[in-house]
Amino acid sequence: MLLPAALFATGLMPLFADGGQFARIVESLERNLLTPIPLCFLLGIISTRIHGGIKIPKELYYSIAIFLLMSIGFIGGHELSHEYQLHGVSTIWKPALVTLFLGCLTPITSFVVLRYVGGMSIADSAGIAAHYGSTSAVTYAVANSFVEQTQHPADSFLPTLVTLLECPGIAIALVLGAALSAKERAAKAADGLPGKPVKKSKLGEALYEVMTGQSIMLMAGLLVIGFVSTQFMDEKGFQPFYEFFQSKGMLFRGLLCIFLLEMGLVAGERLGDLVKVGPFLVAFGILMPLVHGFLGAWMGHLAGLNLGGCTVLAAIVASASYIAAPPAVRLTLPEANPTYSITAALAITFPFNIAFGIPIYFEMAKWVGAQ
Amino acid sequence: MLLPAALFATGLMPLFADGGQFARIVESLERNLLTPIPLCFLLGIISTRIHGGIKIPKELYYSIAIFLLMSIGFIGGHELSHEYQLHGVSTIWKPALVTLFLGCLTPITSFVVLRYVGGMSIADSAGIAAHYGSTSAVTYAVANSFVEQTQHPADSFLPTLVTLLECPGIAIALVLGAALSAKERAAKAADGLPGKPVKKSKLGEALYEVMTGQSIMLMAGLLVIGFVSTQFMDEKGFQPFYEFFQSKGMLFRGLLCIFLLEMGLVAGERLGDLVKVGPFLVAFGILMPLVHGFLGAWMGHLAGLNLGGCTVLAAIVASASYIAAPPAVRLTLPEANPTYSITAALAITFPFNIAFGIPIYFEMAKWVGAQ
Amino acid sequence: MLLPAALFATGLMPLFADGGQFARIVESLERNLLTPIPLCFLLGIISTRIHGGIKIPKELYYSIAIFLLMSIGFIGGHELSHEYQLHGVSTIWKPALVTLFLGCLTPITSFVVLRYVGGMSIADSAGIAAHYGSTSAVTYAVANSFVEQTQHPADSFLPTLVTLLECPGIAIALVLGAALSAKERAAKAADGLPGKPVKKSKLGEALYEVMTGQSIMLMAGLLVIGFVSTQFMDEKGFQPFYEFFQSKGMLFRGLLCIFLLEMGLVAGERLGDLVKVGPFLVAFGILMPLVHGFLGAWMGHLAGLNLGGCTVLAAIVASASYIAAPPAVRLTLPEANPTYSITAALAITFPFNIAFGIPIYFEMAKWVGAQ
Amino acid sequence: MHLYPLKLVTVVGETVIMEEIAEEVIKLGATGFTLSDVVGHGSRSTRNVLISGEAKTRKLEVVVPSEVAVTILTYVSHNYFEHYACIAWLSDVAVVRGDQYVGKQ
Amino acid sequence: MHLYPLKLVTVVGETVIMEEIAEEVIKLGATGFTLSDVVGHGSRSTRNVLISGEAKTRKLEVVVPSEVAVTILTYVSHNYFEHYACIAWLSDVAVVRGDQYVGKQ
Amino acid sequence: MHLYPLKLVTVVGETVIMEEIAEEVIKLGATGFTLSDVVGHGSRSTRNVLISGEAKTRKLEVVVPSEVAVTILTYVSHNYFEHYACIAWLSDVAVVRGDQYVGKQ
Ligand SMILES: Nc1ncnc2c1ncn2[C@@H]1O[C@H](COP(=O)(O)O)[C@@H](O)[C@H]1O
Ligand SMILES: Nc1ncnc2c1ncn2[C@@H]1O[C@H](COP(=O)(O)O)[C@@H](O)[C@H]1O
Ligand SMILES: Nc1ncnc2c1ncn2[C@@H]1O[C@H](COP(=O)(O)O)[C@@H](O)[C@H]1O
Ligand code: NA
Ligand code: NA
Ligand code: NA
Repeated sequence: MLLPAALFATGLMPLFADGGQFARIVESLERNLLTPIPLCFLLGIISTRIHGGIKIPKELYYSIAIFLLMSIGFIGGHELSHEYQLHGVSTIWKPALVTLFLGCLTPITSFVVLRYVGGMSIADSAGIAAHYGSTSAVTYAVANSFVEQTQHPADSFLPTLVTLLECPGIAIALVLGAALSAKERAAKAADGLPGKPVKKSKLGEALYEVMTGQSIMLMAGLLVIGFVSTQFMDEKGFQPFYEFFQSKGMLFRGLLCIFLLEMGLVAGERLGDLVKVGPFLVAFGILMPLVHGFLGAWMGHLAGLNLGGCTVLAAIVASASYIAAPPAVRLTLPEANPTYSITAALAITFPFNIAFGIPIYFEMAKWVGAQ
Repeated sequence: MLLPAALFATGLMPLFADGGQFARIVESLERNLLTPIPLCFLLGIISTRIHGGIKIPKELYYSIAIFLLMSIGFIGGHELSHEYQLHGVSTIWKPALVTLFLGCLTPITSFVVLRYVGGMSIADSAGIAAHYGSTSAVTYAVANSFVEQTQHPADSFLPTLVTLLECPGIAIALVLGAALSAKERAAKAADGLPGKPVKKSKLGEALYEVMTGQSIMLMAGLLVIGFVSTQFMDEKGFQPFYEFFQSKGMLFRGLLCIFLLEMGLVAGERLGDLVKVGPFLVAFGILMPLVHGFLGAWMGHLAGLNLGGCTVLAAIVASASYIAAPPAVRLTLPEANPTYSITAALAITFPFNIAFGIPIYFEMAKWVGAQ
Repeated sequence: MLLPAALFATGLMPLFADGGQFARIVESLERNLLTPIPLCFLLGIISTRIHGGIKIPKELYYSIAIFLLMSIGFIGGHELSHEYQLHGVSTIWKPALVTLFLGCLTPITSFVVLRYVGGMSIADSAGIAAHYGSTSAVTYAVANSFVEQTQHPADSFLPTLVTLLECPGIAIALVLGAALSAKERAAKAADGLPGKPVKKSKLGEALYEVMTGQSIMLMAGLLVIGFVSTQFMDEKGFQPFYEFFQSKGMLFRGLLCIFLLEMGLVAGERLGDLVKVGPFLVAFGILMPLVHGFLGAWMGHLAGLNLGGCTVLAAIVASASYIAAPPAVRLTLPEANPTYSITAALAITFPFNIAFGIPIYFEMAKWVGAQ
Repeated sequence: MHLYPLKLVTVVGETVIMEEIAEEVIKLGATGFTLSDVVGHGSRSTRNVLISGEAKTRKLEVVVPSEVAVTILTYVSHNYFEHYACIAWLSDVAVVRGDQYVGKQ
Repeated sequence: MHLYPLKLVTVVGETVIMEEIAEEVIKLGATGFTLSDVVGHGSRSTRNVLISGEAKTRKLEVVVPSEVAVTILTYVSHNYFEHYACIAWLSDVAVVRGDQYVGKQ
Repeated sequence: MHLYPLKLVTVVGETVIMEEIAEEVIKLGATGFTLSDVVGHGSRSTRNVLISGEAKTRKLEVVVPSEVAVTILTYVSHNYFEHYACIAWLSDVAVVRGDQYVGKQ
């Protein structure tokens, strides 16, 4: 329990360095919380807890997910195209590198904390680390809405960064888990205890599946499509596509409400598992994002991102995947108990980020000097 | 057959009191009928009757239902917030009380007519009464579109009234049915005839399920969300949510077309059951709404609603539920034959209201003096 | 292999008659290809080929199909109503006759080429001919987007023509197939070989099902609804419906992207079957549309269509059905191998039309003199 | 518990034929049936190519007396096995109040 | 292969009662169950009229020891056969590591 | 009616493993299979936590000769029983033109 406290200090300390900070956070929180998106999430949680009747057909949920991913990609490609025409790659390469670096760092910090502070098994540590090393597109969408509402829109190429952040974390955590499990197993076998060999092929397969998974294919694919069609189409022809996918538009915002309602329903069901996962994982699910978020805000600022950009980068670095990571972990590290990772990612970190994290990262970004 | 005639008289008489009334109704009818929403309903009926190939995936139907309920709630909350800022509760409490009163009255009138005029069994009477005591959100939506098209938009807090009207009627009818069945059973048992005891627990469960059902949770939940976010968000941030849910907007109207197409498909299938349910229930399905509608228009006017508001209140009081009521009735009154209630609510009353009822209630509202 | 060559010549020759033609086609291609709709189709193909994770729930695909058909019908009815008010039927009857004529001709040309040039069985020839005699609503939608982007919008009554073109081709091919199969069977039976009799009832049933199928019911039904409500509603009331269904609008264009993504996924799976169907069918799937497209452009011009109209008529005549035709063929000509017809229609002709065909028909239409 | 020995006939095949089979099954003497959407793979699955919002393959389950079971299987195998993707099998079941399902005939 | 002889209980009925039955089945001693959405037709199918996004009919499958199977069927037939559309049957199965499914009781 | 006695193997388990099992089943000698989406509850159902548009649990049915059935069950129980939520059972069926499903091997 020493490290968590240290982590907590690292994460929150800067925020209280000056006096009015806390009041500003509270105000940000209010401005964030009392909007339809987090309120729909809350409604979902309430409905589940009181055994209410709200049910979102899984096809609707899935269809909205597809739309959101396509939209993030398309608008990202469109903005990137403008950025590229104005500045070439000069503004983009540093943030991209920083994002990749954070994508490699966060699964390792997560693993180390889980294994050596929390004393969890190799498989469980690696499994959870895979979730925290990747990112949640919905957290991105909510963070993006937030900064737009505060009149500090993020740099145009943030969707590109989301795409970059999706894979490396999962890959690193899975490889780490597989390698350490194998070592442990070898050690056990030397002690005379039998142990099943890891199927190498499955690891490769799972990594391939992560890299060509729905999220990446849709975001990266539509990014290219948005980029190309911005270059080649005249504005009038482009307009209806832009309106459809537009992340400030009614479809994106409205569908995000319905999506968060469903996420609330699912998270509400998971809340009962909080007892099962124990206090360490609850603390981890709140403090780890604060640390990662701080790193994101700070390094984003170093790489030249604006205030909105730093906030959003912090949010996505702090967020944990609950779409791409679970099946990959389930296939490669079957001994890992999915209840731990899903509960942490979905019932702790996700709601924390939506409700409190994002405004906190916003203040962190201001504090490190982003504008 | 005496009472139906009396009911008929009560319901329609006022309308023919003066001469030009009938012509005005016909004109209203035309203006209502030749618009996409009722025409899509008609297309659905035709498709089913000629065994045409139109099939709406149930997930689409269900998703649209979710959207419509959320939209009614959200826009309702938004309007309520304005109303509240202007007038406090002064304009609202009377209509709310009247709505609750009508919610308690209509299941009883329905039950009495069904049991003592129609001679139906206790279970069947109570089952049907539960449907007619509750309300149909889609009828609300269509009525609302109608009054907006006639340039007489309803008072802003009508969605609140829909929410209030959803539950009490079902609860009263079910309790009535369960109590009377128990009494009858006790009487029979005294006569030496065996009878199964009602499971009390089931009644409680069913009532809880009605009160926390999808319709209520979504409408009431989004009402609160719409109210709160109107208060706390600036207009620009609120705009995309407003556009998405906006009941005059393209999404609401367009999706309502698709929804009514599916309702037409279902109602068309049920038309074949008209023979099974017999002439009494057909008459009931048309006359009862006229009576309830008249009460709605009249008492709405007394409570201070405007012309659009009276029309819409009449329509929702006259409408019968076919979403919340059926499962509740099926669980608590299993002896009730669902063919009766569903056919009456869906194949008689719903189409009647959509096609003829709403314009008639509009004229009724005018006739009682609403403006 | 002689006839295909001849067909090829017939179809393409005109285009190279003058020098700059080829360059213009390339430019048209570029303008067509680098837009979101064909790019999404490409993304779908790529995802399938690399075993990527994109999956569109079939309910979403189906829901979009319903929307597109309703939209084509509704906007068609709306435009037709304006056209009718201005010109009566004077501008429409010739294009309608031409369309019907082409609907009767194309299954026969297809059958003859397949049977006598390709040497395919009667059942297979008739089955494929049924697909090429009918039309693809999505090809219509893409062609329509294309001509609107080139600032040459098609005549307003084109959706009416799509509706007219849907059925006759399937009917003629199925009847042809059934009749010739019966004759062949009779001949074989005379030779002492047994053969099962065709069930006449099934043919009638299948034809009825085609004529009352989803596509026709929705397009024709909404055409009537669009027509009627344009006549009877005031503009303000009509507006939200118009915006919802509007084929230049964001919903239509955006959903078309998602639809084509799914079509790409399906076509990508079918690409593997190209080897199975052999080079003749591949050639047929490209050359037959060119011939039919040329006929469409030319006869459309004779009937008085404008440049956009000729292009779109060419595209729909050239297109092959893959929604209405397959089940009808499967039921009436079970000996026909569906792999042939579906692969040709979906993996050859559809992508060819989307990527290359439409711009080529545009140039053909210019070449025959349409403006 | 009155359990009545009957047969469960299961047919899995292309969607396009399953509704027809379900209707016929009633004519052949079944009192009801249960249909479900499945995803299938078999020797002729390339034939199974409908593109639409519907499942491409469907499963039909019918509880019937032994004679009706044979009639159904004969009907299915005569009419659909040659040209359509489908499989059919039979198993023994003990049905609650099973006499209800002996039906007309 | 350790195969353990157990019973497979299948209940097909109106959606409105199936969740209740599934819960009860666990109380009666089953260790788990499998539910699926189906489309059904039967003698009382006119009773089956819910309109909603859910399937109107559902199938429940439970693997249990013979005694539990009888208890389940008795429960179902006592409570639901009279007023609800449903059918229930029993068949013999051999279950992998089947001793796991004998459960509490 | 030529009815051929074969085995019906049923496996119900987490979606994440079912496609893999279906593919393997073909390698082990089945000529086809039928998959369906179900909702399940079992002793390890907390493991079953994927959130996505897909059903969380799937059912696989395969008609095979007795030896292949045993091979399949052995494969499934060896590879998946320890860490994944799943159940597998076997039953007797009589298959129309069942010799078709004896397949390669
Ligand atoms: N051996 C099998 N076991 C289970 N289902 C099968 C088997 N073979 C075929 N099927 C099912 O029957 C359908 C038609 O099979 P086929 O006629 O072999 O193409 C397939 O789509 C599967 O759903
Ligand atoms: N003979 C049967 N075989 C298979 N399923 C049946 C049969 N009869 C009824 N069912 C199923 O059981 C449900 C209720 O049947 P019933 O109670 O007869 O209306 C139906 O919806 C069917 O899904
Ligand atoms: N006794 C049972 N009867 C029927 N299905 C079961 C049973 N136990 C488990 N299942 C199914 O097998 C899946 C995995 O079960 P388990 O491994 O016990 O968690 C569950 O999700 C159910 O669908
Ligand atoms: Na992360
Ligand atoms: Na009512
Ligand atoms: Na054609």
